[in-house]
Amino acid sequence: MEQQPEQLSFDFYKEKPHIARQSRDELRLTLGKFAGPLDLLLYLIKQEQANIFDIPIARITDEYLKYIRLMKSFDITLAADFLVMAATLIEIKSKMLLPKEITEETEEEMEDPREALVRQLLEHQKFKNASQMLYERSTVEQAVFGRGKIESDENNAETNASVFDLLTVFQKILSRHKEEVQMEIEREEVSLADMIKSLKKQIFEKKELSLLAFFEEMHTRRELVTAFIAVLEIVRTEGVKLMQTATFGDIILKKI
Amino acid sequence: MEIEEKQPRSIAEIISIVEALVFVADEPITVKTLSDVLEEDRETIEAAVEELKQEYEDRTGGLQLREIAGGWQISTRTEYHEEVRKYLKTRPNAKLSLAALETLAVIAYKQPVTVPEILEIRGVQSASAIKTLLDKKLITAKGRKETVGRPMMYGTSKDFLLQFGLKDLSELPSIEDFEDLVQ
Amino acid sequence: MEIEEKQPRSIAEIISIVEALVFVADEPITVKTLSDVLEEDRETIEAAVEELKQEYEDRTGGLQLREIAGGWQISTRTEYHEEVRKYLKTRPNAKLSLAALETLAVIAYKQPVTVPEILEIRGVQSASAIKTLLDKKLITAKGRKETVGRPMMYGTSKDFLLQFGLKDLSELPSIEDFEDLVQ
Repeated sequence: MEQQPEQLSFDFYKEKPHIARQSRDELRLTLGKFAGPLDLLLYLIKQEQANIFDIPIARITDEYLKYIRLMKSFDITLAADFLVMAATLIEIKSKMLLPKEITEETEEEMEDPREALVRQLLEHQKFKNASQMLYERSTVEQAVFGRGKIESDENNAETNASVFDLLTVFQKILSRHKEEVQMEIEREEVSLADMIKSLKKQIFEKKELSLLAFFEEMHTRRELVTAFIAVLEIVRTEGVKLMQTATFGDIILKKI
Repeated sequence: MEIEEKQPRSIAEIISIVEALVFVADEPITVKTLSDVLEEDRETIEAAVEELKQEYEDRTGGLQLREIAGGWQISTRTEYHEEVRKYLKTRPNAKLSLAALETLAVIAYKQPVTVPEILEIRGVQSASAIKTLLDKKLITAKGRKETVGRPMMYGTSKDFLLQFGLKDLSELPSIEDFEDLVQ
Repeated sequence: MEIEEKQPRSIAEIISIVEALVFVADEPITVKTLSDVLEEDRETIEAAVEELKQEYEDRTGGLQLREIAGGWQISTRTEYHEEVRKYLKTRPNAKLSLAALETLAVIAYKQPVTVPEILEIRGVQSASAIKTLLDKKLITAKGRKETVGRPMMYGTSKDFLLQFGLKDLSELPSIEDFEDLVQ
């Protein structure tokens, strides 16, 4: 997928990709970062000094595939779109190779297999030029500054929200919520060994411990069960006594 | 109690008040707002703004009055950006990536436009570029297209006009103008 | 490589830069700061500031340059305080605090929703945010929930749709729209 980091700046003229031919069949990639397969195609057409309305499809397809192979050999992850374009080119190429049976009736309907691609390239080129215009405008605009804060400005942390902010904020709340649930699950996974350890520590520190208070520290049913087993275990193995002062009263764990 | 009769304002006074209001406004202030606050008709305000603009131009001081994003704003002149930047210690804003700029160009000219339509023109998936543009508030959602799947449509925002120094969308050069440049 | 020799600035240019800097500064800007940024000596800056001040006085526009708290500042003339105040008051305050925005998001996506349910989702008491949203008419009461205590349910209002540029609630971006972008 398209995962380009935001660049701090770029120069439209410098950013042009360049494949240098080192020897007869070795290409060298000096700089190549295309915004998409259409960019690469436009570049290749220019490189071949071909007419955009009469693209030498076989040659351009070969060059295109060469470039893709090159990118692969450089371990550049190729966006799926580059491969889709490769398939399109190969399809056009094979259509062009088909012997043409020109008859009076079909001639008019025969569409050049390159036509859709050419249309797309021209359209794309227009927007590329438009984006350069935007780039230039924003450069000028960045040299202009508004006034500083004045006393009447409220400078509390307020946001001017759009619908998408609403969604983003909502998702943040939901994920915050999920994290909380996550924490509970983590707490559930206290092992029996850990529980015994913590129980022992408490009894040895305080000499005696209210069973009710201990159980109240548990957050989930599973923890409670673990705690209960821990109590049984500690009474069995350690010198700890269970004492109850009144019927249904609190039970005290006491170190003997 | 005395009831004070309001004297009609002189044009010089109106210009001065317009200047004061443009100055205090956080955002470009519209002729309509000015007209509402001053209780003067649109034409009077428009004439006052134009004269004020001329005055700023004739002074060639450090400031300019300009029309942007549908309103009027006072800002520094581009000539002095170096010194202003030095004082504010700001670097030029992080610029948009090529992919984001291209996507923005498509959205600016084809709005309202859906993600599949952008893909069609760019020939490349534009999801992350769209996300960047949304984060930077350069584009906003513009409702859904009444077609299969009701995809979200996108258009440019007011911040887009501000950041690219446009009065309004009609100030964008026509996309056909870029055709001559092909080849 | 060519080394560009800096031309000494004309006094008019210095005055313009001083004006631009005073304008962008958040606080009254001192002669020292101006002198540091421009790399001109104190006397030159002082003369420039004085001339600029005189210029502002002669213009009798909506603004004045004044010395305050040891620095220089551009502000509106006191004569126009009435209009300025009137404008600042009428300014639509479309801004929401983050707490209000969060609460609004919950209400928009979960409506109709009760206060305990909002608390459950946000994990924070939202009473004052709900009050703000009601005051701004972004949400309205939508009857009571037939459950213990019959708590009031809230939903978004028509003003909400207007303010966020939505035709109806189905135009709210869905989680899926967003996921498409994040991928």
